[in-house]
Amino acid sequence: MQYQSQAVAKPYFIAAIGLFVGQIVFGAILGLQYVMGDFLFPEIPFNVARMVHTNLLIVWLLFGFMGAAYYMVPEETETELYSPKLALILFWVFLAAGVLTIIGYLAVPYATLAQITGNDLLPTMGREFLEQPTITKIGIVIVALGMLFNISMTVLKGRKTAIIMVLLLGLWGLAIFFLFSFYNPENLVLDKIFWWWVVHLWVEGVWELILGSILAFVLIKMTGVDREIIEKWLYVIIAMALISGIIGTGHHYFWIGTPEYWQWWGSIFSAIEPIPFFMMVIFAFNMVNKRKRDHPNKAAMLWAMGTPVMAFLGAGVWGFMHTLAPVNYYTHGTQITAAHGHMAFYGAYVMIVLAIISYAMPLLRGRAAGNSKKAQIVEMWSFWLMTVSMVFITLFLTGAGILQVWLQRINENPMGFMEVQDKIAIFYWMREVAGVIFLIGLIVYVTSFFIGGDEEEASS
Amino acid sequence: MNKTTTTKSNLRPCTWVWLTLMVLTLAVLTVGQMGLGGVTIVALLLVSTLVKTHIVADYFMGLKQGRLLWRMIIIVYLWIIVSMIGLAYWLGIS
Amino acid sequence: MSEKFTKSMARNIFYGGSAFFFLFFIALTVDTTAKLPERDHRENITEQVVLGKKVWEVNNCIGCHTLLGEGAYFAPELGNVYKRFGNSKEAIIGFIKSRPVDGIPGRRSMPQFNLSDEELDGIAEFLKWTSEINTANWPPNIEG
Amino acid sequence: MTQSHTKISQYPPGDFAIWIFIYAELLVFGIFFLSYAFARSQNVELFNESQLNLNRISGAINTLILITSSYFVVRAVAAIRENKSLLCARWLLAAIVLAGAFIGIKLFEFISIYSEGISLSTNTFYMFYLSMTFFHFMHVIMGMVILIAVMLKAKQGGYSNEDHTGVETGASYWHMVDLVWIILFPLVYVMR
Repeated sequence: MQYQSQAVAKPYFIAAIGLFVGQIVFGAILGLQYVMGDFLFPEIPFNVARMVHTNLLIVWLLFGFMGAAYYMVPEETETELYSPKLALILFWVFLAAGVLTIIGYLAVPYATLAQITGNDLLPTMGREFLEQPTITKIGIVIVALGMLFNISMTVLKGRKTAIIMVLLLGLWGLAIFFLFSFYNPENLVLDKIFWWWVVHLWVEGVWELILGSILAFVLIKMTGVDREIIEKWLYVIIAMALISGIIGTGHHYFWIGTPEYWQWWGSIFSAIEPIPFFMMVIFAFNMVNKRKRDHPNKAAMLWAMGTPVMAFLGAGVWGFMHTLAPVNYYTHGTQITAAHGHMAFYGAYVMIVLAIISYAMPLLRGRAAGNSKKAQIVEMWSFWLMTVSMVFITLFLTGAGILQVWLQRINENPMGFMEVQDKIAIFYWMREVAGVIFLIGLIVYVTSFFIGGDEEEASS
Repeated sequence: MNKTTTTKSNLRPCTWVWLTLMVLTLAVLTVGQMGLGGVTIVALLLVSTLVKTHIVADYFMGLKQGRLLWRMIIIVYLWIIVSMIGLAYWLGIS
Repeated sequence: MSEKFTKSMARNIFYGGSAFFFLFFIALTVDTTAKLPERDHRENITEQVVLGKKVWEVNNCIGCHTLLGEGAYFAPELGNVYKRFGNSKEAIIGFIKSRPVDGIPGRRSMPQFNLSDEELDGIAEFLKWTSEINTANWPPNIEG
Repeated sequence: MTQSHTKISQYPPGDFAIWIFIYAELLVFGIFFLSYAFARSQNVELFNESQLNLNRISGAINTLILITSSYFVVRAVAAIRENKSLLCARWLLAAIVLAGAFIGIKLFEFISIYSEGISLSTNTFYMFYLSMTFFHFMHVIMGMVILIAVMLKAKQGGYSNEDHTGVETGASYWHMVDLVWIILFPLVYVMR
């Protein structure tokens, strides 16, 4: 750690990991509810558990992104953070808002929550991923603006590297596109169109800028390759990501009442969406081959290398599999989508946050470069447990999805939804087993933070 | 000195390319105005398109000099596009 | 001789290309919203439909069901449920009303939301309106 | 000199970053062309009938304009290789004027189509015709912006025979815009 103010990243990372654990616990509950429909009913119905699962994911990733920003900005701009105090205040505000919201989901029926938080004044609740009460949404905007003010001021007074400009652009985009969550027209079709301006333009737009800049930062630090080369490729990759991804939004405009030309526009542009991910894989491995030093933090290296590979598989391959309109006609809204969503989110965003945590945490804890060998080995075990079980979750959900599409949509005598769900229960059981292994992997991951031993020396 | 002569000798083929492109375009227009269609006409149009794009890539874009790879990407691309269009038109007939 | 593959050119392409394609996306979106009235039949959005959408939202129905294919995949698609239930609002209302409070042993069950008659009518009207949106022939069959 | 020679053979003319962009753009246009061709094979009559409604003459004139504009850009590159900055800027200006003419004619075409009440949603043929030509139209505008930037810099003597990568970069992009139109014109306006 070169700058004192980088220390504010630490609580953000710790909170991220804590909420991650919560997310996975609820994921396991959901998986069980798929096969034991009355599990925890009516105390925690499926919709509540799912809301907790997805909202925790978003919130902990945001904690991770913010922590990454607070860690990276001082080091890149070569100046202390504008206001470390503000960063800490915002941390507590965001954590309190997040925890209170989750408690609200679990403690009272959703309709009651809507009522007591004044949803009638500005109705924004009850839409997928944007279930947060309106006041929580306002809180998110305030926290985001506070953070943006803080890091923008820091960047203004310091060195402006490409990595930091891309990160800043990504974070600003994140805040700006979130504003569309306040637009909730009475017309469902319009609602859906602009709902995607948050969801798609986040995960297949501005979040990719954040992903790219964190990956570039970690690669510079770990491989010692020339900044010029890494930043050049960063620009090329994110250019490809936005060129394909922005109009690629069209792959969500096939069947929601939008004009039919989107079937062409959406298909054509999302067909090239895997390219930036493929370039990212080539890029990351090339940089590692050209490395000028062997960084002692092998675990962080593993996460950093795993990110592009899993992002390419999850977002690129699994996305492409069902993105073309004629295929999507049959797969839209089935377990295929769930399969893609799981691996894409894990590969692209979970892993990059874990990569920066793995790189930064030892330094934040005052260690020279990396954790002890023992701790790193445990962390690498958790990498493989989580990654491999995620691959299996994805495969089982894909199997469930293919069978579902066949029985419910393509078959000459289509079966009803619930009947099909019974037929594919075996896949859900296997998914649940893989999910439990993922949870074990996560426990191993958390354990790795408590393993001492001789820490690694910084390399020469 | 050397440089100037290369430039001059590069320019002359480009002028010819320009004239060829103009003539071929007028030919395409004539075909269109006569409302012609069918296998032979489509084949001729595709060949002329291939020729035109080929010389734009080689001379205007200057891909003829330099590494073969960059040129081949475009050439292979053009062949694929043109032949696939031909295939699609053929499918449309049968 | 200057460098032949420069960071500044890559940066220009990133900013220029992104802005270009974003503007294009906005142009398409403008065209889409202009064309929308023919497809969403917004003239049929009555007060009941508006209330129905609100009931849909504050009970987090999307947390289990899909609507036009978006949502959770735990319970049936509802974009065409009006048609699946034989073009009957009563069937929808009857189904929602009859959900057991304690669920069904061993099986998935929709919670009992204790909706008022007005709310029930709203949600049924909302689902009826939704089933009439021109969705390019999706879903492939009545099962959703 | 030797160094610049090896560099030239290493990469195509211009900054390599633009070539990544060019290849990506060609890919998008290529998928569009093939989508058009295969969509047509499903519905030959509709495509043939709608095609007759297009203004072939203005399409051909626009082709001639773009080709000539491209040739002017070739002359501009040749000029800067001989260290003639002002001549280079003048050729670029001529190319830009032609690009403006292209845009004018294309706008006229769009307006007459629009006044017939035709839009992206009219039928599959018009969906493709409007999508592809408008997409290309936007590229012409972007190419114009690039050429203007290059011209202004050339005017101020910002390039030389030793260092003119910027001119080549703009030229390469402009030739790509031309290349795409050379395929687009016969495909959409003529082939039946």
